[in-house]
Amino acid sequence: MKDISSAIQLIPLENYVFLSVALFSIGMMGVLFRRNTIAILMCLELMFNSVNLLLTAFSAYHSDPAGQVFVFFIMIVAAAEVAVGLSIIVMMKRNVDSVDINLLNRLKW
Amino acid sequence: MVALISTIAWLVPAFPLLGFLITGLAKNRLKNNQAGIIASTLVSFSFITAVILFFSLRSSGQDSVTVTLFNWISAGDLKIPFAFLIDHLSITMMLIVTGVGALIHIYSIGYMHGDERVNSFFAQMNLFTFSMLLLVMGANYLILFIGWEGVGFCSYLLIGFWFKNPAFNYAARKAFVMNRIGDLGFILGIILLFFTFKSVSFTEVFAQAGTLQAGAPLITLITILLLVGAVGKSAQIPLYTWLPDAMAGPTPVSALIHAATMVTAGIYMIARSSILYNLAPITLNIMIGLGLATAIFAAVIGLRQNDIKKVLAYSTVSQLGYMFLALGLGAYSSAVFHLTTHAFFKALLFLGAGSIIHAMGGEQDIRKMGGLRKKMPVTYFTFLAATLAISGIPPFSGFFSKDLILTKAFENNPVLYVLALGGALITCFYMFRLLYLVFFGDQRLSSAHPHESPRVMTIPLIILSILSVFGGFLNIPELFGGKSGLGEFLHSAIISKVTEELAGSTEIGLIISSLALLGLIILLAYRTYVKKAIIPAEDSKSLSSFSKAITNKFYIDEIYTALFERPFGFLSDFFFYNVENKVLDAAVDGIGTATSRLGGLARKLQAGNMSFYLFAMVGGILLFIIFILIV
Amino acid sequence: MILLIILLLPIVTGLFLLLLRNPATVRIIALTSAIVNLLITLGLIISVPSASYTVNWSHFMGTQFSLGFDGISLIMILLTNLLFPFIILSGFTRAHIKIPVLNFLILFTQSALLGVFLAQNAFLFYIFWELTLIPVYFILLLWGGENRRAITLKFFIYTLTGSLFLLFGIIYLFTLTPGIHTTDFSAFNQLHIPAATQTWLFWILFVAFAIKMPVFPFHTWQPSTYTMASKQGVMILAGVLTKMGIYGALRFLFPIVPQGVVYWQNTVIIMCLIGVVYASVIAFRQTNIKRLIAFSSMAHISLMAAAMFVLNYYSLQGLFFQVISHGVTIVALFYVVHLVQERTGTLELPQMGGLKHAAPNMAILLLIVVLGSIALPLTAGFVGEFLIITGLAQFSIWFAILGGSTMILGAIYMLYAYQRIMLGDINPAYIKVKDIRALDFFVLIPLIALILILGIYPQPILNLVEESVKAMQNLIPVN
Amino acid sequence: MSALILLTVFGIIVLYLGFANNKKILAPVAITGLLISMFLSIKDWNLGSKYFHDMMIIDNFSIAFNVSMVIITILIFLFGVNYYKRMEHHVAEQYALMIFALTGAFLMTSFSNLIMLFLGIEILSIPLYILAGGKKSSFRSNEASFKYFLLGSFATTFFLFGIALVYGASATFYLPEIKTYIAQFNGHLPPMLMVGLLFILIGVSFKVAVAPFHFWSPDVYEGSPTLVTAFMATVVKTAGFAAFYRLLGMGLLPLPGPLEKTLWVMTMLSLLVGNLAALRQTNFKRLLAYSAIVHTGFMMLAMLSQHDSSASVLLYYTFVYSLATVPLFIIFIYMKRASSGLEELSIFRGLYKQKPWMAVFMTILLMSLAGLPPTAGFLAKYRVFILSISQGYLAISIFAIVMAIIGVYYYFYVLRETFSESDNPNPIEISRLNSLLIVVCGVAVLLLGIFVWSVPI
Repeated sequence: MKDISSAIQLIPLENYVFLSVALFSIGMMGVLFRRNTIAILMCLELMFNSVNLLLTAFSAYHSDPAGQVFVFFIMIVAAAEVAVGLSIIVMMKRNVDSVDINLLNRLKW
Repeated sequence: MVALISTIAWLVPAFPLLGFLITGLAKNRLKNNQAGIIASTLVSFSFITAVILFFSLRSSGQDSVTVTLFNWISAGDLKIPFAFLIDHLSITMMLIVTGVGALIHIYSIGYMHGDERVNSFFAQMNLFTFSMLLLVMGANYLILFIGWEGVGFCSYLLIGFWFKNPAFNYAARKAFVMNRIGDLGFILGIILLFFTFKSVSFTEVFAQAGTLQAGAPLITLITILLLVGAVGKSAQIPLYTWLPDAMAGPTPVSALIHAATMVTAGIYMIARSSILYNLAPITLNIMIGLGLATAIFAAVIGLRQNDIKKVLAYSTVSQLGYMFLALGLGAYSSAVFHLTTHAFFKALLFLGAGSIIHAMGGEQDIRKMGGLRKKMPVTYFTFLAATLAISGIPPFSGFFSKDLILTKAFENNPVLYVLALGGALITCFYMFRLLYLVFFGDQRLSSAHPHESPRVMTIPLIILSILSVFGGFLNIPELFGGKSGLGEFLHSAIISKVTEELAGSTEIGLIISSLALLGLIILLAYRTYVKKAIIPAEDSKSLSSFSKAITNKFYIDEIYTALFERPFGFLSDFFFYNVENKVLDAAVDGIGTATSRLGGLARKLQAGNMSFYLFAMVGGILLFIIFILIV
Repeated sequence: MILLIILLLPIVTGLFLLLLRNPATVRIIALTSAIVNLLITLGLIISVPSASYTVNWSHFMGTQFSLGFDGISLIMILLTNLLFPFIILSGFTRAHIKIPVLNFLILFTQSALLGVFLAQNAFLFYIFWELTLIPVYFILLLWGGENRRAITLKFFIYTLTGSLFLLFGIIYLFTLTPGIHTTDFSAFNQLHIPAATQTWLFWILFVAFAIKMPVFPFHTWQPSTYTMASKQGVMILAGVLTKMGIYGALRFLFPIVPQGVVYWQNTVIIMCLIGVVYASVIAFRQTNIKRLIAFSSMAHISLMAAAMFVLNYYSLQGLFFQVISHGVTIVALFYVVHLVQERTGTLELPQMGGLKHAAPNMAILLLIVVLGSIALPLTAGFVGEFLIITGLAQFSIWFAILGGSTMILGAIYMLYAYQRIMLGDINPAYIKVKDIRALDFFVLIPLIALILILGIYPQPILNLVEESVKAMQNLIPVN
Repeated sequence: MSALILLTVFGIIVLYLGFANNKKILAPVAITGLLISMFLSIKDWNLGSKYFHDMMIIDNFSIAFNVSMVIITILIFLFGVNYYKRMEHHVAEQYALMIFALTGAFLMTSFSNLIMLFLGIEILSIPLYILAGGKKSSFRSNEASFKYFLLGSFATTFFLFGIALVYGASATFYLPEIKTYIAQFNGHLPPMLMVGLLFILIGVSFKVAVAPFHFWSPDVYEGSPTLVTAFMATVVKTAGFAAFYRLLGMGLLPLPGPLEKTLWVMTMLSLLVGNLAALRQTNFKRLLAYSAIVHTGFMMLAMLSQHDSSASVLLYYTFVYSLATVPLFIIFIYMKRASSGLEELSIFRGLYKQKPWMAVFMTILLMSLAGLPPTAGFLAKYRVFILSISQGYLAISIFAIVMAIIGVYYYFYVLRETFSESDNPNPIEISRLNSLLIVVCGVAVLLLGIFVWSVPI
């Protein structure tokens, strides 16, 4: 455990932060600009994972396991969420035969 | 005796009030002449009571008796009892009001006979008498004001008595509103009096008046405000135009209200306040100017009027002007004297005119009359007596009263005398013009069948003519060996200004010259309207611009309409359509509409588009990040 | 305890009425309740010098359910209980649907109004203040005339706007009270608020009252609301609801923000007097008789408001007298106007005329009420207006002239309206119009008698408020 | 704690009862479970027990909120008895999911660790995503569900990112520790911590639908089945605010200046945007959604005016608000049925004519939402204003008052429709149970407004 921690600490913390921010931003951009809901879901997953990465890095730097425990929770929840999301998409596909996000605009004003 | 006075004083106004209640409440039950008889009887009772009061007061040896009925308003310093003041002035007025009033009531039984609303008529007449009595009997300015407004209201009712006619209703409203303009001044004057003296009771105010400096701005302001009230009520320039229009009412109304009593209320009030006015020379001068101007102006208009009642109306305005002149000269008791004689002869003239109109079947245009002398002898002779009286021919009553005023004018300033005399001459001319046109020559309206009026109408005429002839003897000046009876009698209530007496010779000279002029004028009128039998032109005929102006009453009504009535209407419309609707309400609604519009926009923000929501969210987050990092 | 009875009697009766079906029974019970309440009030005035009822409401917020009265409240309570029997009685004519609901709402209003006048606690006051709006809103909405939906909503929102600012003011004052915060008036009255705060707090508090009265620029809800309101609705509105504004201002402004009052005194008086002239002038050209009377009422109320801010002995005496007199007169006036409307089917003056031929008695009654409204001496209106103008004159003669102009202008438009309705040639459309009936006599004769009796013998009312007026007048330093 | 466990158990029981194919027993069982867990909750009053290494602290605050949410849920379930009558399948899942969501809500009221908060939020949200899409064949329901899901997850990622950043700075998830950590900076926080806190706040704000993160709520409210909407508008909002308050009260107060300002801006935006958009709204469910945003603004006002009684006010406000909202949805659903599925405001026409008493209670409920006395809604607003004014936020209070005035407009617009004549009067039938429910809520709103002023927590 210690070794892993120290190995992780070899790389400066900023790099982890920058990386996860970059990942997070890429995911965000994906969510913002993609029209296919499946792709959006994947981008969301990317955002979750960037958070996981960040938490793990911090956890290592602080030598505190809580962060990594949290990562597990996040993974579980994210999985559940994706499951629900996918099923909603399936339902949508059944209803309108499309997974284009811009079709979802009947509820407005 | 004082106890007697205190006991019965309230009966004087109570009788007509009772009459009002009976005839008013039972108006659907009373038949034929019942209402008229009840009303006349009660006013006569009132008169009898007033006579008893008169003698009681003389024998009591007191100048005045205050009778308090109950406390009307009592708030802080403002204590206003419902009280009557019985003194020489008020008793004089009471006698005139009830006496002349009773005669006119009796006359009305005949005149109004057959009118479907005769019961209402008598109810209103009684209410008027009641108010007028309150006015003259009130022991303080506020009780006076009750009567003051009350008579105005009754006048409104009676002018618009024949309410089918919109013009009559308009005249009635005009009278009331113009009176109200005066009343506002009056009430403000009363309020100022109250703040100055902490009382509005006559006795207390006059007792303290001496403490004020003569000519102080405050007292001038107060007297001017009171004057505004009097100007409205007594139809002086500039508030006189309602009076000629008020002739829309039945003729007895014109006789009682618009000649004998109500319009003289202003004179009474100022005479009552003589002590205050003596302290305000500026106001007195204003009154001289107003009175003289009104006297002449109205007389000039009277020259070319062809409606018998209009002529008399302008004549009333003119005579009231004389009274104002007398007031302005500080000769208050002379004004009251003229008021008294005027009450007699002007009531007589109106009643005579009523008799004529009655006989002519409602025709009021003197151009269509003529030759009535033989058909209506009683009316003719009584009318003649009144005409002589108003023209100031000795020894008729008008001579004494008018001469007194003229003399006072001369004492003040000969120019005033000349002007006043000029007015008197014009009066003489139009009165004789009227007389000649109506009674002389041939009958010009073939359709009418004039006849003498019934006795119930002629007897009051005769009584009034006796009063008109001999009324002057109430106050024979020392010059003719009299004792100025009325003047002396009123002396306890009115403090006239002391002026330098004219020498007896000057006075006689003046009288003779004026009489000569009067004679000339009568001759001139005779030549014009009897000898040459000139009938005034039809309305449509073209006239010289000046006589056209006179015929149209100098366009004063039109000017008032253009100056006040129309702009008021415009203002009303402007306020309502432009200010109220387009600014104030629009502002309120505008806030609502604007919010609602914004609401519409805010709704559109919720576009339903997922991408937009996501962008908005990210945008919001970014903005907040920037915000917290900068701040 | 007696106060609690006065307060609750109407609403309890009202709730009971909802269980009934027979209109006649409902009306009679409602009327009886109103009369009983009036009698209790009169008994209270005659016999009880002071009474109060207090229970702790919430320790936590320092709020008590406390009722009480002084001369000012008594006048208002008297007015309310005096007018409501007539308001209920006047509903005996036409067969409305849902009579129980209507009478319930009317009695509800009565209770709420009494609550406003009895409350000794600002929070309680505010509750009742808002509570009056609710039943009135429904009376207007359910029984109103043309275009009622939009107008009632505007009325409601407009008046509520003011109220919410008042709420802000109350809470602000609450936070200023020392120790455990409280909303009792007695605590508010002892606050010493800095002058600078008072100058803005004045408006926060005043706006609600200004709208309710209404005072000049805040009046635009009023004419249209009056015009479309039903008979009883407009009687409540014009007769009593407007007086709430006056009462509120007296309760809040003078004792709590005296320096604010002094600071704004002239401004407000001028606003009010502008209102007097403005409303009077507008009234002249109105063709709808109810709108005309609405403006006339505004003129009168503005004069009363001016009197309130002049705040001297005479103006206050006049104000309270006028509260009663205006209430009685305006209720009678609207009653007659509605009689006319029921007979002719119109409110437009140009379509009327000549009604007097067919209905002479109605004409006479209308005339007397009109006289009361234009303050002819020996009617109640005169005593009030005279005292008010006296008070104004003590402050400034110019204000007295402006205020007094209502004497002239009032005569102009009221007599014009009277003439348009009643006088003129026989109108063929209205030949068969019925004159007044027994019910109308029952409503109008007592009201008219009141107008005259108060005009001839005003002393009881003047004495009733004497003490309060003296206390009130000392609240503000003489400038 | 036992309450929470019991709730979970009952959720599973209800889920399994679905196999029994007996709809009638579902609601009674679910309600029994709720009642029992409520009593168990109340039993813990004043105990202040801590669980899972202090990650959960069940104190009076959480108990009060839990009880309030359970009561509202019971109301909704009672509503559901009639609402689900027409539904053939998967009724058990509906109840079960709501119970699960309630478990999440319980977590949200009692966390003291950010992990617990996250879990609570997610346990609350995921069932809701499903519930929102409950009408499987309805495209609108589908859309609502997806919008809620996508925006919700998106917000969650930010929330998590925020937690990660805070963790990076402070090395802990425990709120009290974070509090002490922040305190040492004396108001001048390093940017990473600041951004982290901001993200956390935004994540929670999203859940309670504070502007500008409110965009999901009108659409989701409209599209979801009405019963779910009622649940979201009441229980979810209550839970969200409980969490928000706990987050602030236990950890973040006093907030660093910029963050506090941010929250104020969000408060004012909520009041403004919600009100304006509601003004011209014609769909009743959307109207209530916007109105909910406005109420969020008021609750934020109460929360940000930091005072000892803030929590009590917040509880009172949320409870009273929920108590008025649920029956409104009930009336709405009957009106909707009577007008063949329309959701416009005009469907309320004729209610007064046909069901005068329902109209009366509708009046009381709307008045309560509008904040007029003598309803509890007034008292709630009154207390909010007392807080904000006594804390010296005068300008914002005035602003809020102006907003309250605008609010009255649209509530009374609805009211006006209720008392108008209908063009097309279909018979309105309200089941006895639901009528009773409406009456009870209406009376409660009145009595609370008159007699109950606060709950000591």
